[in-house]
Amino acid sequence: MNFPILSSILIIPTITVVLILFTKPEQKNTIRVISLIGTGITFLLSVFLMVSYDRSAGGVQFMESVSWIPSYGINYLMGVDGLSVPLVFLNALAIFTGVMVSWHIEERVKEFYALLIFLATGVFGVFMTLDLFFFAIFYEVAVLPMYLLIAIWGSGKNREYAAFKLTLVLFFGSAFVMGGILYLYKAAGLNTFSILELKKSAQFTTNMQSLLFLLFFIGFGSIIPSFPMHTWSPEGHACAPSAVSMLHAGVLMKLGGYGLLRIAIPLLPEGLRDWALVMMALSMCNIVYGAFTAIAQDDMKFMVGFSSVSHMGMVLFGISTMTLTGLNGAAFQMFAHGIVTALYFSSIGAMYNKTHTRMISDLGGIANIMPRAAFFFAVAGMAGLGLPGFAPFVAELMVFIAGVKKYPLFGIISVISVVVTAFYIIRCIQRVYFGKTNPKWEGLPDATNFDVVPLVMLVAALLIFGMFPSLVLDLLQLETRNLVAKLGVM
Amino acid sequence: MASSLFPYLLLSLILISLGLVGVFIRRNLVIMLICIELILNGVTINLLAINRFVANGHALGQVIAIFIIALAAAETTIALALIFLTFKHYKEIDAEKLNELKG
Amino acid sequence: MIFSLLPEIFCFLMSLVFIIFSLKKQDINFERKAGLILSFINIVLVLLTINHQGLYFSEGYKIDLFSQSVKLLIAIGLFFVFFMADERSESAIKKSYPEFLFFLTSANLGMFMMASAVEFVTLFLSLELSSYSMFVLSGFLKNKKVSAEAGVKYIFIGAVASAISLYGYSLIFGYYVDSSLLSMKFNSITVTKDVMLYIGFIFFLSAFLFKLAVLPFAFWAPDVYQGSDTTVTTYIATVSKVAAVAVLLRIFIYFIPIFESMEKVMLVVAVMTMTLGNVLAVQQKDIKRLLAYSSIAQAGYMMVGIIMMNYKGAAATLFYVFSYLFMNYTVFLVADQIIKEKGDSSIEALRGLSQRSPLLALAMLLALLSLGGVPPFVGFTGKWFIFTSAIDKGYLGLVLIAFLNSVISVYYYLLVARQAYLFEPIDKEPVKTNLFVNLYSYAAIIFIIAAGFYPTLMLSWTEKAIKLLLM
Amino acid sequence: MSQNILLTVLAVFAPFVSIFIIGILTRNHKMLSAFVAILAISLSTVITFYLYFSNMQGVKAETYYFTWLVTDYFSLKFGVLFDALSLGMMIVVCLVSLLVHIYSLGYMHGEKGLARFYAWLSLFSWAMLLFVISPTLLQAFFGWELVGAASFLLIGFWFHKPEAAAAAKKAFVMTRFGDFGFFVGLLILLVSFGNIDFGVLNQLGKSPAVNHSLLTACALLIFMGIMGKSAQFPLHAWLPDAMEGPTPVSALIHAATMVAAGIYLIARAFGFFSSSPFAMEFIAVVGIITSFVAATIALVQDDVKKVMAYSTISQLGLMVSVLGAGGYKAGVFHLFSHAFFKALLFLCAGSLIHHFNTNDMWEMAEKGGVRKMKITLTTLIIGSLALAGIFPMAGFFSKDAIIVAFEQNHKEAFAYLTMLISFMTAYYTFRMIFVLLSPEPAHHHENCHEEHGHSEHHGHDSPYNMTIPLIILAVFSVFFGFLDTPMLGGYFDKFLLNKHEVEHLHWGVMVKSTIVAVAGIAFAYIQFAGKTGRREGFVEKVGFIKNLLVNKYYIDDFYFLLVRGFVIPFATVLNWIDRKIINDTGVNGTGNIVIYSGRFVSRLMNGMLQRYLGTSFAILIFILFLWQII
Amino acid sequence: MFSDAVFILFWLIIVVFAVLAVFWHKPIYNAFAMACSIFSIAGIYIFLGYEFIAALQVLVYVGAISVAIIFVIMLSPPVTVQPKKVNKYKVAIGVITSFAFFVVLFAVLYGKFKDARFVLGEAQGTIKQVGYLLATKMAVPFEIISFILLVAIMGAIVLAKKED
Repeated sequence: MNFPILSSILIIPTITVVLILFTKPEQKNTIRVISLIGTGITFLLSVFLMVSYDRSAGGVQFMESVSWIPSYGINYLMGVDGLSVPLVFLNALAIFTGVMVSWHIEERVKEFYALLIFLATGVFGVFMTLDLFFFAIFYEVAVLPMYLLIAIWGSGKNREYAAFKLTLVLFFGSAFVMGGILYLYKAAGLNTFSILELKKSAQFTTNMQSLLFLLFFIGFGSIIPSFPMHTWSPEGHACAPSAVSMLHAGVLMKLGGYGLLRIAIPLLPEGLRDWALVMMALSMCNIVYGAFTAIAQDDMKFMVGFSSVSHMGMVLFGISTMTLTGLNGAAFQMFAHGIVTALYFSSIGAMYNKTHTRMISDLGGIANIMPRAAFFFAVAGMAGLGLPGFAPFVAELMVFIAGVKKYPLFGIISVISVVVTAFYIIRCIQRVYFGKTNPKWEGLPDATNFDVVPLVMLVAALLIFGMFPSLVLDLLQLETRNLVAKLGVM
Repeated sequence: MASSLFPYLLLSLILISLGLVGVFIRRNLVIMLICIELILNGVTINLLAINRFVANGHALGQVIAIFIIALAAAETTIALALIFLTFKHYKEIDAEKLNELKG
Repeated sequence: MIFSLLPEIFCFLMSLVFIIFSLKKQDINFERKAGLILSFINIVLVLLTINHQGLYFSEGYKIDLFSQSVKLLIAIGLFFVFFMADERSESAIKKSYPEFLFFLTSANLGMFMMASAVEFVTLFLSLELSSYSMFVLSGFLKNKKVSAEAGVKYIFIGAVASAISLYGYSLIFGYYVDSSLLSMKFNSITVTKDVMLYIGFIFFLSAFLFKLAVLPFAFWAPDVYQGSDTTVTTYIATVSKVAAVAVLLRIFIYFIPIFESMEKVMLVVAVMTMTLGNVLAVQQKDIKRLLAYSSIAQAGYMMVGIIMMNYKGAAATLFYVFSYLFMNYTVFLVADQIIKEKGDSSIEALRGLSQRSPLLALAMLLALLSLGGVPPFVGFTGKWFIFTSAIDKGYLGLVLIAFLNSVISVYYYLLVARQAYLFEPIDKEPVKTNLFVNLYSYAAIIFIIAAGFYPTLMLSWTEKAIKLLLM
Repeated sequence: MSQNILLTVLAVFAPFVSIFIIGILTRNHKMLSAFVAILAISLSTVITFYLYFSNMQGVKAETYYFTWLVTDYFSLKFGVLFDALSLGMMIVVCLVSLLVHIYSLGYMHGEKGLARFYAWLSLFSWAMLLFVISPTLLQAFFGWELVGAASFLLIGFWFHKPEAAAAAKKAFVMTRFGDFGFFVGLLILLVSFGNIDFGVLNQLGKSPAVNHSLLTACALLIFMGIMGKSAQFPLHAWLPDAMEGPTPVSALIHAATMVAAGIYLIARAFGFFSSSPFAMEFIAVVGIITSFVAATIALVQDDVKKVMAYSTISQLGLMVSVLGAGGYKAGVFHLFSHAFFKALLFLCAGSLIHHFNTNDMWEMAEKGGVRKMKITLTTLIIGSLALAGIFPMAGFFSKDAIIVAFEQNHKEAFAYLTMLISFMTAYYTFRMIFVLLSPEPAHHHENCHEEHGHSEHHGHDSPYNMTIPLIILAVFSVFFGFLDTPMLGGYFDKFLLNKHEVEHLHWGVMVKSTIVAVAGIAFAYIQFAGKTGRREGFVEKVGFIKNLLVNKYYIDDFYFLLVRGFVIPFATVLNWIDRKIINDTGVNGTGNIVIYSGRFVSRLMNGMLQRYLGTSFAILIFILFLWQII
Repeated sequence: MFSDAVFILFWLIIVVFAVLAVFWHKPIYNAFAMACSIFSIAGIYIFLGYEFIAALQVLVYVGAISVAIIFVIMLSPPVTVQPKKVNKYKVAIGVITSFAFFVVLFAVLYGKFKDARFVLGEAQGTIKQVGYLLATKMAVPFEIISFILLVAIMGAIVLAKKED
């Protein structure tokens, strides 16, 4: 066996967490540096992973398999394919930049970093494991620390409420995921939780697929978040500290889409066919309704939260088209939206650190005093509204192409969101950053050079993957082709 | 009459039902205890009658009956002690007054 | 033979030693140390006999890995509980310290025998032995009103439950004039779908359901947990549940044909239990009361595994009980530190614990989350196994309800955890603890995570035990 | 990859590199950044001119693709389309851009964010060139959106001015609204025909297999984008507001290049549009309406830049209209010539504004000294003459070409309307000139000297880096028109259409249009020349017309109402639904069910021993019955 | 016939005293009624042929338990009887569930045992057998019950003992 790179990606953050726990709480800088080094190594590993993944071979690579619980057919089965490699990279990027973004946090640094990195570990696990048991474990590990992270380090008086709602809705969803996984296990009757095995030899009747898909759809839909269960997301974003919002919107929401693409669709293609219309209808709500609701928000993070709802709707919309382009678009949208939201939240955070308010109506003319923060928000906004050259454009283009082809009317309706998104983003930029500076904010310092580093990294990622989407899309396509083959010629 | 099984079972059933009613509605703890004794007696009757009917030669029913009686004694002892303790605190032995723990 | 029975014999002797202590008042520290040493020897003895097998006392007493594993847990629980009763305990306990230890030990003896008994009378009487000891224990705080109230409630509900249970047995008696579970096990295949038998078994179960605090006999739990001393509560909540689960596992597995016909009924009961526990726990302000409701809910989960009546379900349940003991004990231990310090068992008393004593707070947090079934902690893994066995029988709805229930439970567990983590403490003084508490906390943290992530060792143990039980 | 393609790519990406050099390396050095940007755009310009001169005698169309990404059944590809149209447009873009870059050195002198300004200018140049060379509609959209973003950034360059910020927003959102149509049309085309290049696109209509109503729909949708970008009625309202940006930006983006992108796109996809008669008709009508509306509004504007903005809209409308009428060459020719003289006019206006610190022509006149700015004034008049369409300026020839095109395509009504518009154009242009040339109040002159100590070069002209671009553009404005005359052998036709027969001059049209233009100037002279103080022209004297025009036909109010009265309330209502119904009732409600049911059930737990017993036993009995049920 | 008559008499006495024991409103009378009822139950045991149990019944129940109960009642000073509000819910649920219980089991038992008969006076489980069983198979339970009694005694002492 070669160097176990996947386990290293999992273990290094874990070791970081343990090291942090054994550091004295007073040594704040030590803790920060430990976190930075740990996540930095992970980031490098993930870059290495992305580079060294053999694109011509495709399929699952870097497999590691250890028999774990033999009587339940559970294996410690790690492996990445074209779908997971970019997401691993995304997560590594988000946590690495997240650590830097939260450098300013002074309160209970130790716990904060421990929880933050623990959260990222869970996400890594979800993206890398191929065993449903471990999937379930990591899935909730990724959700769990959110409560404390938001409730302790969050902002606003609603933060506890938001944290509770977030945690509970996500657990509510995961209850369905768990039930689905178990029922899948039973229905397959192979006494294995390995996704690979199940993919290879499990047979499900159409009714069973439909039922199971519904379970997964409810479960993953609540984290994506799909329309009626989306309300946790804007509130959660709004109250969370920047780094947490980044990880949360940037990576955590992707778990839902990833779960659908990883488990539900390859195993239950018939189920998708049954529920595609419902999924499409809900995603329409997400896309259009989310965008319109974002207009009415006064809190910038709320606005970004609703924009996330809108954009994640595109993931669902892409999936519901059941075409290669749609799935590509959905997968790419997950990746691209991750970077954009990370940028959104980190740039809002860079401003919020100084102003301590995010109310659009309170702010104004921030660009005069904090040109850097303003610049990065503008870049994020431009990327978010689908400006060509940035990664999200590619994703939206593919989703819309597939959408217009499959559901012409609804596809066109969903394009309205492009205008609406432009409206609220630009309106926000105008009202927050442009105009005369409120004397209240006069003299606040801009983001420092160090603060800018993570932002620059994210912008670079946005540009690189926007200009050369093939870097990621080729990887994603390795897997989406298989999915489409499973779905059959539609 | 005395040689058919059912009257015995009916008697035991009546005793148990009466005991249960008493336990459910009488507020005096001692009377509740008395009712539990009635239930236990009903059980014993049932057990012995069935034993007599299905397994005449078997002493098991009797042995169990003995144990039940002994258990009842032990139980009464502890229950009375606890009732006594309650009385010391509450100055009465009303089951409905024991409601400091609730919710 | 004698050697296999050493734990029971030792336990008996131990209780006698405490009676002797009670005759002449000793120094409390001496008594405590003696108790700890003795209970530790108890654990060692169980460990020594862990692989013993045999059928004793006219086939009425079975020693196998299953019974010995349960005994090990019970012995460990006793040791833990002894540790909790220290010099900071209530004055009533300190005044009658040897007696207190005596009752714990006698209850323990009863549970030991419950774990091994395969004969009805032995089983029932050992259950009563442990119950009666605990009736006394729950009323032990003589200077407290609530303690007496708890004792009265406990004993009356217990007495009714056991009387009904006896009535049920007397109905079963009409079919099997035998008290050996082993021989009944082989007879039970003949008659199954009979109303009287069904009623008999339902009634018969009530004493055990009472012990496990499952509906219909679950209502005592909150009041008794709240009213009793924390030590006693811990004992009731952890050790006595272990014993009850062991007994129920045995009964269900021995009477599979009968219980299969009422599987769905029992599942309804289990679901009602967990829902009731969770729904009521949400609004609790008192940590002990909250834990009582939570343990009702937990009992509901365990019932699911028990009702499955197969190898996987039983092994999973045993696994869950194993982990449950440690999780629940951890929470109680931490709560006990606070209650002893402040004399206040409300959740608010935990304010700022994470700053006063990060270790305790972390241990409690993990234990709570584990109880709530959050991965990667052991509680999740146990639940996963239980629900896997349930889904094997096709109960998807049940599993969904159970998972949703655990979502509710996460809510109220977080309500507790948030006091510890979110708020500033009133006084920043670290919580006074002793070495044991600290060591235990570390051990619990490691156990909860390690066993959750790598449950294989423990699972294979429980599977082996269940294999022997099924034999 | 041929040499032409390679050079084109180089020309396009020189500004692109400059963005990153400025952004990463030189962002803290103003002059260095400016130097980098100017160097890059000069490189582009030099290359473009080299390309032009090496292909002077007819361009062979070349395309080159590389695959950007492949998905499903089509590959999205980028490429270069090198032909006469793109080369011509590149020349215009590069040249104007270069001149504006240089001009800005003077105009933006001492500006704090100069590095940023040049970065954005580079961004714009890159995006515009990318658009120009695009061989596919998708790439065109790509560039199209990017120029929109650059325009947003440049309009909002002085973001501390609330008006500028609002204008930037308005520009972006309104063009984006148009882009919605473009995007949908593009998507439908992509989905129906794959990612086809313009060559195929233009031939689509000829294929009988293609659904023509679909094509019409697509054409109209794409035209919606053009309406946004090229400021066609009713999506024109952003352009006048966009004048809040720095004047060089207005010259470059909102006069010469970006707003012309729509015209360029129609020209580029001319075959496609003309395959749908209805769409063409629609385009022609919208164009002429726009032109007329804008011209009328321009009659009453006091702000020099606003005058020019409306005149731009008006001219753009003419171009759109003539393209819609089928006059391909006329449209493109006017596009190019208009680019030069309108850029010139704007830069002159910039020079004036720079000098006077005001946009209002009356204030300028009051301050006096216009006459002393010799170069500016001369070039301004040249530009105005070109705009008015006076021989021998570029505008004369290109406008005549439009009228001729209308006539040739049997749209006489349009031709007459064009005459009317050019009358108005001449009128409002020279209204401005005459106002500026008002006799100076002598007393004011001294006051100015005393009060405005800062204006040291009062009475002098703007610096050289501003005037030289003016002169260059003036030269173009004067001589560009001759390209289309038989004097130069109909070079433009030859170059653009590869057509060798020389078109004769249309004397009748020339005479008519000259008369009209001169009449316009004469009217302006009567009303405005030689007087001081504010005065009203003949339009302002009619009350309701004045109101209508001053309020710009109430179109802004309509949009204001649309946003304030519909979009935002709609969003607020949705937000309310989201918070109150979905969140509070739906999501929290579910949670509350648990809590309330807990409260309800907790009545069982009232501490009464006997209730516990009774309930327990009731449940036990229930279980007994349950067996019968299940 | 005679035995039937006596049986019915005992039967009625038991029921009547049981009713009194449950519903009488003076604890001391309740206790007495219970004692009488239990005493008569011993008679029923004799009908069944279990004389030893009957004796034990009399000894333990009447001799010990009843006395203890009466003792406690006597020890506690008379409680001032307040006008008590009847908890209707409690009474209703108690009566209804008990009645349901009675009906269900009556139906079941009647269906099952309505014809079951046995011969009086031929009880074979003798004291000897009981003793044998207690010494062999039931030895462990016997030990346990003794320990239970020990616990009970200890419990009573600990709980009832005066505070020092």
